[in-house]
Amino acid sequence: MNFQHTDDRRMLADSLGRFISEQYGFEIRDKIAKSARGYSQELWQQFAELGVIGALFGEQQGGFGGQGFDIAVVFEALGRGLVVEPFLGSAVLAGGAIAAAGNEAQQALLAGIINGSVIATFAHGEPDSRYELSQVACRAKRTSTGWVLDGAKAVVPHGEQAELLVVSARTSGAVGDEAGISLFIVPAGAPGVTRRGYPNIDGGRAAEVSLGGVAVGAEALLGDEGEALAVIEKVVGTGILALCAESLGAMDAAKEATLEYLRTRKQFGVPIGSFQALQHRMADMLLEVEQARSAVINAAAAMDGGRVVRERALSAAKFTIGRVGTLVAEECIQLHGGIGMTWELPLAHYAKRLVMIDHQLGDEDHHLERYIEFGLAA
Amino acid sequence: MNFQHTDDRRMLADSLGRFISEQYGFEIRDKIAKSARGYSQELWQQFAELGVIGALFGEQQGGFGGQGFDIAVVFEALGRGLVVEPFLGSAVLAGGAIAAAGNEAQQALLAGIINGSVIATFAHGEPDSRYELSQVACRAKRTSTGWVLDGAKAVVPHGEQAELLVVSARTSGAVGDEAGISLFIVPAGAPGVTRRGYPNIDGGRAAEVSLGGVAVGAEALLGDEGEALAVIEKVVGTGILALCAESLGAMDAAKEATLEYLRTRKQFGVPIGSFQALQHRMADMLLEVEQARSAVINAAAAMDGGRVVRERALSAAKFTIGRVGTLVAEECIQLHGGIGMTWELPLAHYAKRLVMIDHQLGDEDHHLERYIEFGLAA
Amino acid sequence: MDLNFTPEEEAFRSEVRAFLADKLPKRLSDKVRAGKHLGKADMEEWHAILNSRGWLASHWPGQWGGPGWKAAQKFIFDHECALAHAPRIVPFGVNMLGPVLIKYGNEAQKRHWLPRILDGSDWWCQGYSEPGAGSDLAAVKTTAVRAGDHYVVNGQKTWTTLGQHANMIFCLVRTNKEAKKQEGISFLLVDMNSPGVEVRPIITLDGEHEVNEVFFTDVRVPVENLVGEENKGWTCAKFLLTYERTNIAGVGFSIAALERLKQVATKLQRRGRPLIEDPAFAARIARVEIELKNMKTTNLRVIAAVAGGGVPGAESSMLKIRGTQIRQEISSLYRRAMGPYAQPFVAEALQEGFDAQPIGPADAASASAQYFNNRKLSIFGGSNEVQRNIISKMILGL
Amino acid sequence: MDLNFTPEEEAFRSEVRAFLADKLPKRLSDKVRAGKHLGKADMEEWHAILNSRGWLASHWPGQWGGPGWKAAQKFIFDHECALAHAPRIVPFGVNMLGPVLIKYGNEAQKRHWLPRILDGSDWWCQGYSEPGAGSDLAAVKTTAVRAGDHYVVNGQKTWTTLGQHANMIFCLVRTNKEAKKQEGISFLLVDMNSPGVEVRPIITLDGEHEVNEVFFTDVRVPVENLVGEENKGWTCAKFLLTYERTNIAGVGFSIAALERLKQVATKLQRRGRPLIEDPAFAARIARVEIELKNMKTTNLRVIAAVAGGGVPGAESSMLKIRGTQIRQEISSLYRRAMGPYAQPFVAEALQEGFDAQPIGPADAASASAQYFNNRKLSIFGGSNEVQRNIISKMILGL
Repeated sequence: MNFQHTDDRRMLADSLGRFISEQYGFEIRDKIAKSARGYSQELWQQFAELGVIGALFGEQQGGFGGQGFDIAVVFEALGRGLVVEPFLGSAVLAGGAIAAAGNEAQQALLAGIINGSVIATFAHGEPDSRYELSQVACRAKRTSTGWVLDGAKAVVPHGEQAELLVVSARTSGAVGDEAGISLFIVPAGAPGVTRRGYPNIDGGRAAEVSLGGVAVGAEALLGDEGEALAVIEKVVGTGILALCAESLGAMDAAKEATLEYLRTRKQFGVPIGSFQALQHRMADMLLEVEQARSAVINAAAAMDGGRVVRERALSAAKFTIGRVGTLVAEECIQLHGGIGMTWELPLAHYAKRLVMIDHQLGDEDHHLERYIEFGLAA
Repeated sequence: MNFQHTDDRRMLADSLGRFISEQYGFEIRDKIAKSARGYSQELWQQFAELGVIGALFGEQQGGFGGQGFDIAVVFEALGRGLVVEPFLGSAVLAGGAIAAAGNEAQQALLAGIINGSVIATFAHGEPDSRYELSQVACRAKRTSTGWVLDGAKAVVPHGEQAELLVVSARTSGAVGDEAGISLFIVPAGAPGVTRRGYPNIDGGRAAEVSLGGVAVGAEALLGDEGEALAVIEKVVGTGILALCAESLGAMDAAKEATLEYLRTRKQFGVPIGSFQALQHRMADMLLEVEQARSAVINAAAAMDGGRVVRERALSAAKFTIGRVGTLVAEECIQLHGGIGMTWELPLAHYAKRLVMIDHQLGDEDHHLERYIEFGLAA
Repeated sequence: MDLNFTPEEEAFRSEVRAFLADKLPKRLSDKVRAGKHLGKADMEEWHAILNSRGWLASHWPGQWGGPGWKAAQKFIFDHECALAHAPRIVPFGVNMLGPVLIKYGNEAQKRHWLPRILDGSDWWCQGYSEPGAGSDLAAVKTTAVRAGDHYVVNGQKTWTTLGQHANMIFCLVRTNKEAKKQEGISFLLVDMNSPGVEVRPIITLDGEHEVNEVFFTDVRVPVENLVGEENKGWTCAKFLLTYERTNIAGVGFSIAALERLKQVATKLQRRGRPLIEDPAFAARIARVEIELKNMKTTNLRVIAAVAGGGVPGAESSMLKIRGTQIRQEISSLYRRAMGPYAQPFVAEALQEGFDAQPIGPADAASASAQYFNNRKLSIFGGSNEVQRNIISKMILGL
Repeated sequence: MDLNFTPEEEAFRSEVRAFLADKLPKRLSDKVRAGKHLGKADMEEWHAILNSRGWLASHWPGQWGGPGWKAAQKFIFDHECALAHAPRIVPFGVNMLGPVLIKYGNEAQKRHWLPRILDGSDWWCQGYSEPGAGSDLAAVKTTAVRAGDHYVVNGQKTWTTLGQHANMIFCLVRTNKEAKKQEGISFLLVDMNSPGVEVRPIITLDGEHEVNEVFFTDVRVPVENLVGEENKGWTCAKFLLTYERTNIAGVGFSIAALERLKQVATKLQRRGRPLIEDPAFAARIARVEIELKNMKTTNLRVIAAVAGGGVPGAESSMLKIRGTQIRQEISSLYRRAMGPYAQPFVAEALQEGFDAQPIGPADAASASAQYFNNRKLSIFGGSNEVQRNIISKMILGL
């Protein structure tokens, strides 16, 4: 039993943390987050050079990490810095899918993703799918030369900027069936792909992607035809872990900012942190954050386990993070009072990110139900 | 719009409150509550003479009340005094069923119930029915001279002491069917009736009643054959209102005792009520109790409405009372500290009663679901 | 005990409904319903409509142009307006300054300012909060020094809602630095076009410009703009803070918002069936609906107590706390209902005239922004923590 | 980062399991599992079994008869005992007084008292709390006045758990009334058979006799029964209160209780299907199960920090708060699961030898009584409010 990270991971976390605090201060972040592009290509390159993207992939893929705790360490630091660059969409989800299911030619795409020169994204969610992985209505029909894709994909992270789309489409069966879903690698410039980008409320951008008779070659199929759900579940699972860790980093930052505020802000002549009612709420918040930290550790540790163990730990973590993240966001704003509502205070942006994480890859209710479906077990 | 009770009801409430505070002090209550009989026949007679039982019945039945707010006023006072006498089982449930469905001969039984000389009870719940009104497995078979009843009835209030049982039994259909349930008036001494009494954790007694080939005459049928569910729902609805009002009275008493304790009990040299964290918890509790009071008013006012309006208001109230009653019980004990855990303090008995009310006629979860089944509506 | 309104009150309700059906422009109610932003002209338009009916200043006595309504009528009016998605009345002139002037103003002030509030000549904003004071309103640092027939005002106010539209501001200012905290404060009316007044926007976390900072540098204010006595301004301030809080629970807003939530949850799907039929989501809606029904009765009980000669006092703190919790919970569920579409935020979609295809469901555009914006409900107007202190002191005696 | 125990620790776990399978009498584990009451003889029997294996005093160094376990081993031992439904170790002698004597006692005291704790010659109880002191333990009013080679003790202690079985009590007494609160307190060992000691039962709300009041009237205590220095008893007291709280979360108890809850919810029916398949009830179970899994890891993190040289300190306050909340929630769900059968309470059904047909489900007999009894978890041992104060001060620095 050992709750220390390995030296390599600690060094990575330290250098990433240092880079963020030096190069990714709030004003820079704010500018990037609301920019037309939604991320900084320059900083993205620097993150790549630091090895941060590589840490999300295994050695086989040309990375030097890729395990649960690598994901956790990186995303916790990204959460602390409110980083909006496309780590989740390009590296964890799209890159993860290619790494998990790609043939040799497809795996070759990872080099560009890892060195930051290529932005990919994962176009899986659809306007009516909510958080259900098997609610795929987008269709791919086989043609003599390959496939033709038709359908709509929703809230695709950095979908406007990505050059490569990993798209899920149904090659057989009906919406909601577990079988019959396939993945395709689609160049963003392919005829019939239209993208409508927009800002997210918590910074960065996403896009609605529409596929109208998009013809791709036979080599676009990623993994086995009709068998993609297992890959999607695995990749989304890694994404869930990443979001949980990111949330934890953001919670820590929000909590510390609030503590500092309680210590220094005076009202009625005394620091407001001397009011017992607020003290007890902070104590409860601390406790919740520590429980959330444990949930992230449990999930990271379960990534190598069997499906049921892994998915149950992931749903437990995402449920916990969803609940606690929203609580921390709301309490930190409330404890700050009016100033906590203002754009100029970093806290407000932490709060927005914390709440929005509950809307990515499944919210509290979704994951509580999923946890139960995988079977209650002490 | 008027939130004052009528003068008659206020006078009744005042005299009942005075009687309880003078004649039903904690030591007397404690003795009665744990006595072998589970209630005091003497005090029951006095309650009857005060008109408290009569207030639960309409003029047609020989009473002088029977409306929603009559029930509420009486039970709120009973809750304040933690009264264990058989108001619910004998008057509201059994008496209510006879009043609602009885023919002339059967209505004549009400005189004894109202004047306190006869104890009746309502034997409806069964070992596996939980809170579902239609889960009746007990059977009644028609014979040449009447009916034969077989089955088991669970947690029948004062079931051991009652002389008359109003028993639900299935005359057709399967367990869970809405149709096919009938009511019968069964003398407790009828051959085949066996009763096993026991104390309740919150004072008073109940019994398991078993019916083994109990033969009754044709005149025992109460209301129309197979059509009893509507009567049961109506009567149980009145019981729910009674329990909600009782809980409200008990909450008020528990809250006041806790406030008094916070004002007088010193720790670290100051009254513990000066600690802000406790103040804020008391403020929240007060707010919850006032919301519960409104829920009871809403339910009492809806008793004369249509079925959906009435049942929805009743489920809303029972849900609220279940949630808030448990909260008040737990918070009041916690704010008292160790002393709140002791038998000698009345508060502990209020807490037990408050929690146990959630186990009578449907708990929080049951009524939230029932509320939804009757249709969400603002 | 009778929860029904009287026949007279029900007749009044019908009158209000008829008025709203007739006079509330659909353009405005559509914007309110969809959570779009109202411009200055929108608000002025609605004020003018109400004023032409004599219903703008519902808290004022008839002599000054109020309709002379009782508490129950005010409740019904506010309620029906909310259900009809009418714009809110901008409260600073009508509901705040007006009553203060009527109670503490001199005859000249009443004659001059009150009609101008009604006819929209002046747009008032509130100069109470200061940076660093927060809930401690009496910690006023802005000074007003008497110089001949003027005061010279220096200092800063903050959280000034809609101050960007205002031409007048009522302020708490310190006129005696020697006096104890709450003494030495005066209540002063300041023309925002005076030299030395500067308004700077505060952008809130949802990107909105709703509140402002107002800076005063040697601003000269005629002494006739002092309301009440010098150094007795705290009396006006307290009166304003406790005046007419019977609508503080916002029950009507919550009912309208809950209706909108249920409509959306009926349209949106989860696992192939309407979200409203999902047990977990239905339970969340049912919980807040029950709480709201209880709140409505709690609110009416307070109104009835006021009508019966009681004083709302600390009870309004209960209404404030639970009322804002309910409103926040409904907007939280609304955001939750949107699923992944809670994240996109196209600010222009909340402006009038936006006619591009919405991102996701049409109702998603304002969901998260409103949720975040509504965090203010438990902070402004006396934070819920301050309200708990009040309850503890006033009702519980702790 | 590795959440697995080492192979050595896993081997130790196997050893503990084998021991429990072999030596824990089924009669005892059946009683514990069913929530029945344990008598004095039951507890003594289990102590003797553990002692014969050298595992009774897991916190003591080897020199005094402890097994010399590390924190992880203690956790594993406590955990496995809970899962096996072993009786709890009565903590007053073994876990509380023992370590104090080892640290602050003189040689003679250690040689005399420690072996008697292990072999059961003495049954100790705790004389800390006093009426009117509550969480303010330093408000000691019981006095000990030196008279020759004795102290004369007068005063009263309360909440003395299992004091009815005890022959010895360790007490905080005031030996200097002039000194400030925490100075002037001494730590004294008192023979309960001395003249002037009287034990009166306190009956708790579940009808149980578990705690007592202890009265001292001119009780003569030999001076050699003073532990540590006169007037320095607060040092011992603090040590005792913070010592070894790594099991304070009671994760093992919660896991065992949750298992029992799930078994019952599988057997009981709602609307014709197992209660555990009811969405609302399943969600309640899932919530507490997830919280418990998180808690287990939080607990292990604290243990690992201690093993790495860290100090648990205020972290144990977090374990206490959330650990007791989880235990209370599980017993609340257990009560809830019983439906109408939560109300009947046949006290005799919790006694050994009761063989009448149970009322309702066999598992219902103790449900409500345990729920009410467990309210104590958040009160005794430093209330959860006091723990929040500690967190606020020690960890948050507020």
